[in-house]
Amino acid sequence: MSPEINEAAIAAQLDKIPYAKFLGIRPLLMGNELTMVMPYADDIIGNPVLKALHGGAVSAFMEVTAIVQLSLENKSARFAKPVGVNIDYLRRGRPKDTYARAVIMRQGSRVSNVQVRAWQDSFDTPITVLHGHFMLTRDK
Amino acid sequence: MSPEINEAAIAAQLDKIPYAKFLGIRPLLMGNELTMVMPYADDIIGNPVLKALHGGAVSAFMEVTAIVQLSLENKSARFAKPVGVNIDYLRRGRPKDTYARAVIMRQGSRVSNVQVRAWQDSFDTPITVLHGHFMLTRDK
Amino acid sequence: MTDTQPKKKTKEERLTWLWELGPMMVGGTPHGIALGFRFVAIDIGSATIAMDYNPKLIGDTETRVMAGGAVTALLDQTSGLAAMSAFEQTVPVATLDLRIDYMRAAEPGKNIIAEARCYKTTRNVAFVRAIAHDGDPDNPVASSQAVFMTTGGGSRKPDLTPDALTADTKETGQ
Amino acid sequence: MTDTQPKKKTKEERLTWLWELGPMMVGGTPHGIALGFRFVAIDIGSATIAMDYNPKLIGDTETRVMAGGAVTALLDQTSGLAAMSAFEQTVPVATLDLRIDYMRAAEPGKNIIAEARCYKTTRNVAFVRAIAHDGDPDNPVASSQAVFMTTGGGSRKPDLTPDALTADTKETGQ
Repeated sequence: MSPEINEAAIAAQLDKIPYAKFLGIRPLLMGNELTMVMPYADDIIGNPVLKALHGGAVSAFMEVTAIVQLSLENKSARFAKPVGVNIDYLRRGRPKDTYARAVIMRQGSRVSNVQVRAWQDSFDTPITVLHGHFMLTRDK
Repeated sequence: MSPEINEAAIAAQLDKIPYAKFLGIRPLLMGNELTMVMPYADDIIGNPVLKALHGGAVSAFMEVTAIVQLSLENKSARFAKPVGVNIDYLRRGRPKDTYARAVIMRQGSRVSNVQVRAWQDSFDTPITVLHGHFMLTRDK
Repeated sequence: MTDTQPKKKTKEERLTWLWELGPMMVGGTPHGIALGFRFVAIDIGSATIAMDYNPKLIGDTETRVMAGGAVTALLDQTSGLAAMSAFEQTVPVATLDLRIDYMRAAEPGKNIIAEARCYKTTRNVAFVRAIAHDGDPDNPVASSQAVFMTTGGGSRKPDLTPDALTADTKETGQ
Repeated sequence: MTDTQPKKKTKEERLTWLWELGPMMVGGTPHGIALGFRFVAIDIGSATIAMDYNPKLIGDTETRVMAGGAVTALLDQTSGLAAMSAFEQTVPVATLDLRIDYMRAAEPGKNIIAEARCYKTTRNVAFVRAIAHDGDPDNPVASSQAVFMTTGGGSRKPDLTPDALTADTKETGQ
């Protein structure tokens, strides 16, 4: 049972997250598969000497990806809240666009577990992975 | 460059881990793909009322799986040591055999990042996932 | 929903009950028994459990150090007990996730002690930090952070049903 | 290997240097500037950084609470600075992994303060715990545990080269 996902729904969700706008996050939709892109910008750099992305910016990007995916899958207008989130930094983020895709590992009635992978060159060489539990907020 | 993996090498590694023997862990080799199995036993139960596996037993099983996979891929006789490890509990472990498979997400010269998935019914409905950084110990 | 609400206990009553609950939980967990867990102490929101050095739990015959996995199991169980003890009404809890940092190898031959403290609860969630050490709490071998969730939902049993209270049911979202 | 070893500094010299390093690190991180990070304090093995409430960093227009991701970025940077300050010789460090537990929503309008403490270092690794709060450290909004690794390896530069020292280079294993 795949949920209805369309670009209007995603845009509406991102509009409610000023921080996502601040990071320039945009959705890329391929059928029902949602990929988010965070375009390179000078102000997401963490280390100006190495021109490395700030780990916090990449993490935030992945959290937004998780939350939007959850709201689409649950057809919920309200965002899930992160409870416990773990982030593994695998490779340095270079000054170029970053992509992220979320997979829901387990959907409970109150809590979801989500994995997000962020990459630049190839899905198979992720720069960062996030896994976490999110608490669902029911629509009133 | 896939490393040489054979059952004798894996058995030799497991022999050096008394705790793996204690848990009854056995390797299943399909070509170069290694799956570990932890057979059900009464003494890995955590909750006798629900007949649920102890999360610690499943976690330990996954750590052994990660360490053995690393030692095979690195052709190192010495075991890597866990540094930071995160475990997400997705589904209750029921009183039956549990399987685990490890994927090395990033291999550095000093540190590796590994993901392990443990399941009972299907690889696609994991009961527990582990992600962690392991420090490589060089052979003398 | 239809359960009758148990009477609110005094702090003293809670502590008396916790000191009954702790040994029952630790002694009633088959895998904990197999690993040699020993209940040490409990308070509202905190718990201590010890694991004796055991050659069967070695992680590497070369170093004779106890396996990281055994320490993980100990931290999980101790954190779960601390989580349970933090709730006013005793309810079963399940680990959502657990993160462990391994700072150094435990010394071969020494027992390992885990001390867990629940530093925050919400209605359904408990946040617990713990350390494992082999004698000196200021020089831990591992340190952990975990999230627990109450389970039982609509079918939640009233207080004081020790059999249903094991802390390490890996059951989420129900 | 061929680097000359810098002279061992006294504690006072280290602190003087850390109080120069801290503001430089925070002020030299473009994304930190964009998020409004303000250096607050540093000591050997610990650091404090503040983030002003900023409507641009809201995570949900309905609640007007700052995004969890902004808090994550703050915890990451503060923890990295605490890790750096723990090493006798100043070297760049990279985050290996970071785990954050979110205990409650920060109050809209309030600044957020992150306090990090490195509780263990080995030769190449630093273990750091941190909390983020919005005024009362005893009632944190988030709590984190992270592992950092020194970078630079063979090409490690001698001490006192602030430009190369940014704490959040995501570079592992080299």
